[in-house]
Amino acid sequence: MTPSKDQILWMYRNMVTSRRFEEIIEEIYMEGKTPAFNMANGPIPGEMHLSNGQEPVAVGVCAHLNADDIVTATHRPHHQAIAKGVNLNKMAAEIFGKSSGFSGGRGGHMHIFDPDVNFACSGIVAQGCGPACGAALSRQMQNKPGVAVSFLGEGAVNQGAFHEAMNLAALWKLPVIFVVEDNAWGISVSKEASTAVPRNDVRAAAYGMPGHFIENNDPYAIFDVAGEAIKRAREGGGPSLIEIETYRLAGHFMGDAEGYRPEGEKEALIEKDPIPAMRARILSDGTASAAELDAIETESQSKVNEAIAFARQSELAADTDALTSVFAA
Amino acid sequence: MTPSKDQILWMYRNMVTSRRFEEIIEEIYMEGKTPAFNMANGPIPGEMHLSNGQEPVAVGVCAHLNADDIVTATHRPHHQAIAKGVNLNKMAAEIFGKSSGFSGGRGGHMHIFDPDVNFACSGIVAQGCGPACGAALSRQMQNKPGVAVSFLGEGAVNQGAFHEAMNLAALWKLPVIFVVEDNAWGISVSKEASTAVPRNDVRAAAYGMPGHFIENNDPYAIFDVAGEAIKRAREGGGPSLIEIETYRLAGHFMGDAEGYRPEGEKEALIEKDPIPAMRARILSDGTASAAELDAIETESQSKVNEAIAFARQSELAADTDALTSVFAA
Amino acid sequence: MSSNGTNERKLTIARAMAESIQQEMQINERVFVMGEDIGELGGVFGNTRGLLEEFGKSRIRDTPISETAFISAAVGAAQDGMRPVVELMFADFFGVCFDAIYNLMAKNIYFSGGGVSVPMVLMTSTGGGYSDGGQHSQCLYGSFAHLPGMKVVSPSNAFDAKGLMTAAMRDDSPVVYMFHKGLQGMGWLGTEAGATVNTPESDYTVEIGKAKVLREGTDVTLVGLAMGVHNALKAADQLAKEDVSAEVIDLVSLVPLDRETIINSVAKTGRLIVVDEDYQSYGVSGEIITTVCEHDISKLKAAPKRVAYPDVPIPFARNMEQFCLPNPDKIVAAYQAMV
Amino acid sequence: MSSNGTNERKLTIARAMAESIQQEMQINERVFVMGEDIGELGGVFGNTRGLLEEFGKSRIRDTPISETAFISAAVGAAQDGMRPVVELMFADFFGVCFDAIYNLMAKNIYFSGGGVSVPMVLMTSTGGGYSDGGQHSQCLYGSFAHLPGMKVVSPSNAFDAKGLMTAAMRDDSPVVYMFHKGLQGMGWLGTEAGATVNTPESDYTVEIGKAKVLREGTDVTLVGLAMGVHNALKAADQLAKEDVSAEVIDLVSLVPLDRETIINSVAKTGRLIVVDEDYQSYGVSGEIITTVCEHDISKLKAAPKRVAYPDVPIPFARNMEQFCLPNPDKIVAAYQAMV
Ligand SMILES: Cc1ncc(C[n+]2csc(CCOP(=O)(O)OP(=O)(O)O)c2C)c(N)n1
Ligand SMILES: Cc1ncc(C[n+]2csc(CCOP(=O)(O)OP(=O)(O)O)c2C)c(N)n1
Ligand SMILES: [Mg+2]
Ligand SMILES: [Mg+2]
Repeated sequence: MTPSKDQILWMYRNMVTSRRFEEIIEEIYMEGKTPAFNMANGPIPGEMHLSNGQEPVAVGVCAHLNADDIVTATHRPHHQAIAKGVNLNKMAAEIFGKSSGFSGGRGGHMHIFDPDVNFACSGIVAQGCGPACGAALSRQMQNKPGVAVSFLGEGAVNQGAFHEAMNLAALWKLPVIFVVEDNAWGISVSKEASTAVPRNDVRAAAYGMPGHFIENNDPYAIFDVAGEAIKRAREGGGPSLIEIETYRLAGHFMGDAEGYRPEGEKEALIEKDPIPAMRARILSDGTASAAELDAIETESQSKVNEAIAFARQSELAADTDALTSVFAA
Repeated sequence: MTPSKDQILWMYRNMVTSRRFEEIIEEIYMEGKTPAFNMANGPIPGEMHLSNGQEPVAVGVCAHLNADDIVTATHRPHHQAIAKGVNLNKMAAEIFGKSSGFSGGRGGHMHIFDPDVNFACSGIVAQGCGPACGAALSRQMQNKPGVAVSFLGEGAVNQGAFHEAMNLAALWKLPVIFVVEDNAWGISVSKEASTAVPRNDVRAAAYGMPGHFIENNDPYAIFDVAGEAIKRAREGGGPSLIEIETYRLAGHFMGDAEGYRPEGEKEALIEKDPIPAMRARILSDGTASAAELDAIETESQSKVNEAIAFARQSELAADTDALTSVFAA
Repeated sequence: MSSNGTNERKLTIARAMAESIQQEMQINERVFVMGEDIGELGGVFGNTRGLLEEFGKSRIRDTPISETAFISAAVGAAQDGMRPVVELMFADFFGVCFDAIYNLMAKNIYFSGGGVSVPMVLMTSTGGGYSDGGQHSQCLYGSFAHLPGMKVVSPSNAFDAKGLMTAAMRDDSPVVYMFHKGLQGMGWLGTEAGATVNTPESDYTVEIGKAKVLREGTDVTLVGLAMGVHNALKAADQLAKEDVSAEVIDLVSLVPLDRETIINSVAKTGRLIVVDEDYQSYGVSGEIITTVCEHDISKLKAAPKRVAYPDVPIPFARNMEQFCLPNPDKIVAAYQAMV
Repeated sequence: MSSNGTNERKLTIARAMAESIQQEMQINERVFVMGEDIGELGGVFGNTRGLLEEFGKSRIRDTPISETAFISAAVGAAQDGMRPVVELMFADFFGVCFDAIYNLMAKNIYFSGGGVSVPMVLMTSTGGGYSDGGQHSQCLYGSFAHLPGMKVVSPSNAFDAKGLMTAAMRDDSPVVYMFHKGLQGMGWLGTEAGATVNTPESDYTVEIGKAKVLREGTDVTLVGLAMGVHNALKAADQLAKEDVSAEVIDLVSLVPLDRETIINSVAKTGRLIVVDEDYQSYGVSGEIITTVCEHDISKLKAAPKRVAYPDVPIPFARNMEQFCLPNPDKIVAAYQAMV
């Protein structure tokens, strides 16, 4: 599938929004954490997994989804959340642990839930595979439209939960797509050191499911392949597995010294940063003008600024709110 | 690989021993359980999973193993145990829950451990996959000979533990063989209703591992394929996956009414009972005479009788032994 | 599936569970069932018998042996508006799928601040006594009840079994429904006759979080759940012959725990014995005793006691297993050692 | 890896653990380490730092994110004569691999009647306080201690950390070694200074199953482990200012549990407060209180109390999490409510 101009600009916009969002989160995260880096401190405590470099995966896939569709995301969820259209203000507030966040600060950055757009994520690798199947099953049983996308990392593919869900999805022909973000690392362990095969698309055959591998972190190629797979799923053709080569431009989490990365690797990836690359492509093939792109970037920045301001200004939840929402109201 | 006459007769002998053993266990199991079938009663209480019909798998594989090699077996372990050469007297005693059993009756039929021949089993499906990898790793690290075989059922292949172990074994090139006994059923659920692919050998490719499928429950073919795989593993060539079509001639466990089996299925399988088939083949191709086979059968029967007598005559453990052996002495 | 009488109809727990699910499925098309061997076989322990015939394969789904997949799928379906009932065949198998249970099912309501609800029932069998060995005989009540976010119930009789199942299916939070194999009324597992009781034909609920005083007494409070209740009732009969008046409490629910009923009873009797088939340490028995002691020790006439499963894996051999299991004699002896 | 002094050398728990493993690997070639990020990275929590450089990739093995596979592989290797040390990065992840832990590692000695031994150490991080959210902050002490067949220890300081690790590696039974992130001495997790203490350079063992009286007192017994010990010690300091003399017990080991030391202390003080960062119900706090109460209630001058984590998932927001965590003030308040 080839993206229309609107779709291309939609993808670009969401990549930029995600990047701008994370840039500012990165900055604020360090508040209160210098000179001594202590995760517990600052306006955004806890772990922080940035997704910069991985935006093409999120936008290439989510370009084909609407609010009714389901996404289960990972511990590195911002780009996926933004591309799925979650409420950015509430997400920012959640990351700050404020009462105006999705869960009022109970969840935090690894537990973003926006029921309005059927978005969820979690901190256990591969934990989203099963719920994606279940949501897809719900639609299948009710004869309601909707495709579920389970994002996971290439490291997570070696978790038993992935295997079980793949089999279940294929067996029941569920409308679910497993999207593997291959950023080459699971924390400090390389794909080579963790996975017996160089590419996980070959694992699709173990379930009689189509498998795809996309090189070079290319949003157009991702759009194409994901589009076909999602269309197929919508038409009752069942699940697919898509592995996408992408780039982790930062550490596993903030504070990661990354001593395990081969020299020069990161610099080389930064050279291939997908956002400037996409901008260049859009300009060079004439899809849009620099002015159009500048406008998008400005809009993204102000949307992000607004979200951050919203989060900053929001109140903390009451301490005692910790004790509520354990069970459904 | 083609079995020698000795190997053929070894296989036949062990198939017969396993069958005779289970025939008598079956009989004794029903003692105290009629007219009302209550698992808790009789000299052999608890669940009883018989393996009759599945003997070719055990002998075809274990013909290539010696006492140093490792087997992790399933909840249906008798044929595997016998082919691995466990002490039959102690196994019988264990099944009777007697003090002279391997664990003094703490384990029972699903937990047969014979450390002398490196045999273990367990009641959780696919639980043996990881320990087989670990034992193989132990040998690899110590540069000691030894191959580990993990038996599992075709139903167990859909358990996450299988996937994780397959990847680990392939990644670390461990001398381990995964042998899937495909008896077409996981309790009442057919392979078709549980598995997205008709044959699990295709799943080997997901780990870059050789995969084999053997039809017709044929001990010669199993001997051949398993022999090659085990040889390869011994030579440092890494793991293999072998799925074997075999026949469950009885219920999942004793007491199973088997209402879920299609009419005639079981009768057709009994027609293909591998023991008379092997006998006929041995005779027809002139490998051995009827007298030789009769002698083997007689020997097997008396070995079994002896084991059962040993078990019957043994004492129960003291009640208070329940409280010991929780930790290593 | 049901006979004609209304209040004079005895059902086994297995049939009571199946009837509850059947009736709820008839009135709520969002309810469906997943698990191993719950279709054609009707559940290894009989509690889904007849459902496949009535509701078909889409709503009564046999699954692969993939507990993590189908339990976490149930969570996803529940969040999407369905009301799944899933079966973990034996509680003993929780180790292969506990992440899906305690980290996902139990926490998504909290993580979403109530933004999603997780209306699902996880039913699972517990208990030993029939020599099924150490991976098929555990109760593990404490393992489930210790972790926040899931309600945990366990019926001792068919009346409660039906009402609790209906309540669980109507609850918007996840409910773990633990049924003891020895109470199911399946002959092949042995049967505790006291579990098969009159069970109304029409649907009704039994409140989750409310204990029941099954027998009133003045000298000692016996607290248990599931099989423990029957042991306690039998012990109470024995004690009565010695003119000791025992009050018997059926906890019914571990989460929420009805601490008040326990405290009130012990305030009256002054003595407490907890009967628990789960492992003794760090579990149910300690929690019940602590509930009473942290409230008010002045009411206690003697140190409280527990008759629980010792801290050892469950042995296969009948004599060893029976030696470890709670029974009425041990309860009576515990009482005698108190006075 | 080690400095020169012998008894005046302060180590963090992270370094003490690494040193213990290093020394044991030097003298026992059967010892090896497996886990996620334990090689090049030296463990997310620093406790395997330096080992890869000294021992190489065969004995210091980074694994795939396959906890079931590598933990059950450790069991297989242990049964085959090796002595693996495996890391489950966060205790919170136990749900994906608990079968391998509680049903396999913990039971094979029993199932084999002692025919095999399972000499392995499962080390895992616990605890919150730094806003890591509800799937990365749990203690789960009770979840491990409740199930038979595994020893369970948790050090509160580097001296014990080293000695317990050495003892664990020399034990022929499986030992679960739970280390609290807030005590590791990793600055990025915050650091409890009291955990970084003098640690002998040469190897030694600390007995598994023996509690330690860290501070003697006469008015109240404060019982805790890991971070709880530090909260108790601080509370004892505060209480001392009010002329209250608190005895502080560091459990060190949950299985075996040194019930005698607790009972003896409470017999002296007459008052008991248990400090526990694990969920309150059905866990450690109940077991400790019950241990005392079932022994002899006549020694108690007041109802025992617990300062434990409430029965809710762990919230991310700092204020909510801190509200839930045990702290010295809560302990002092508990004491004041007792007298
Ligand atoms: C079951 C489980 N094991 C381990 C972890 C710890 N952990 C968090 S992220 C991570 C690496 C994941 O790698 P990958 O799946 O490739 O995702 P990425 O971080 O590269 O996006 C690990 C090991 C976890 N969260 N869950
Ligand atoms: C993790 C787990 N889930 C479920 C079970 C219950 N169970 C025991 S045997 C069995 C069927 C196994 O089928 P298969 O692997 O094909 O082996 P077979 O019984 O046919 O030999 C099931 C579901 C179990 N023991 N462990
Ligand atoms: Mg990755
Ligand atoms: Mg089978």
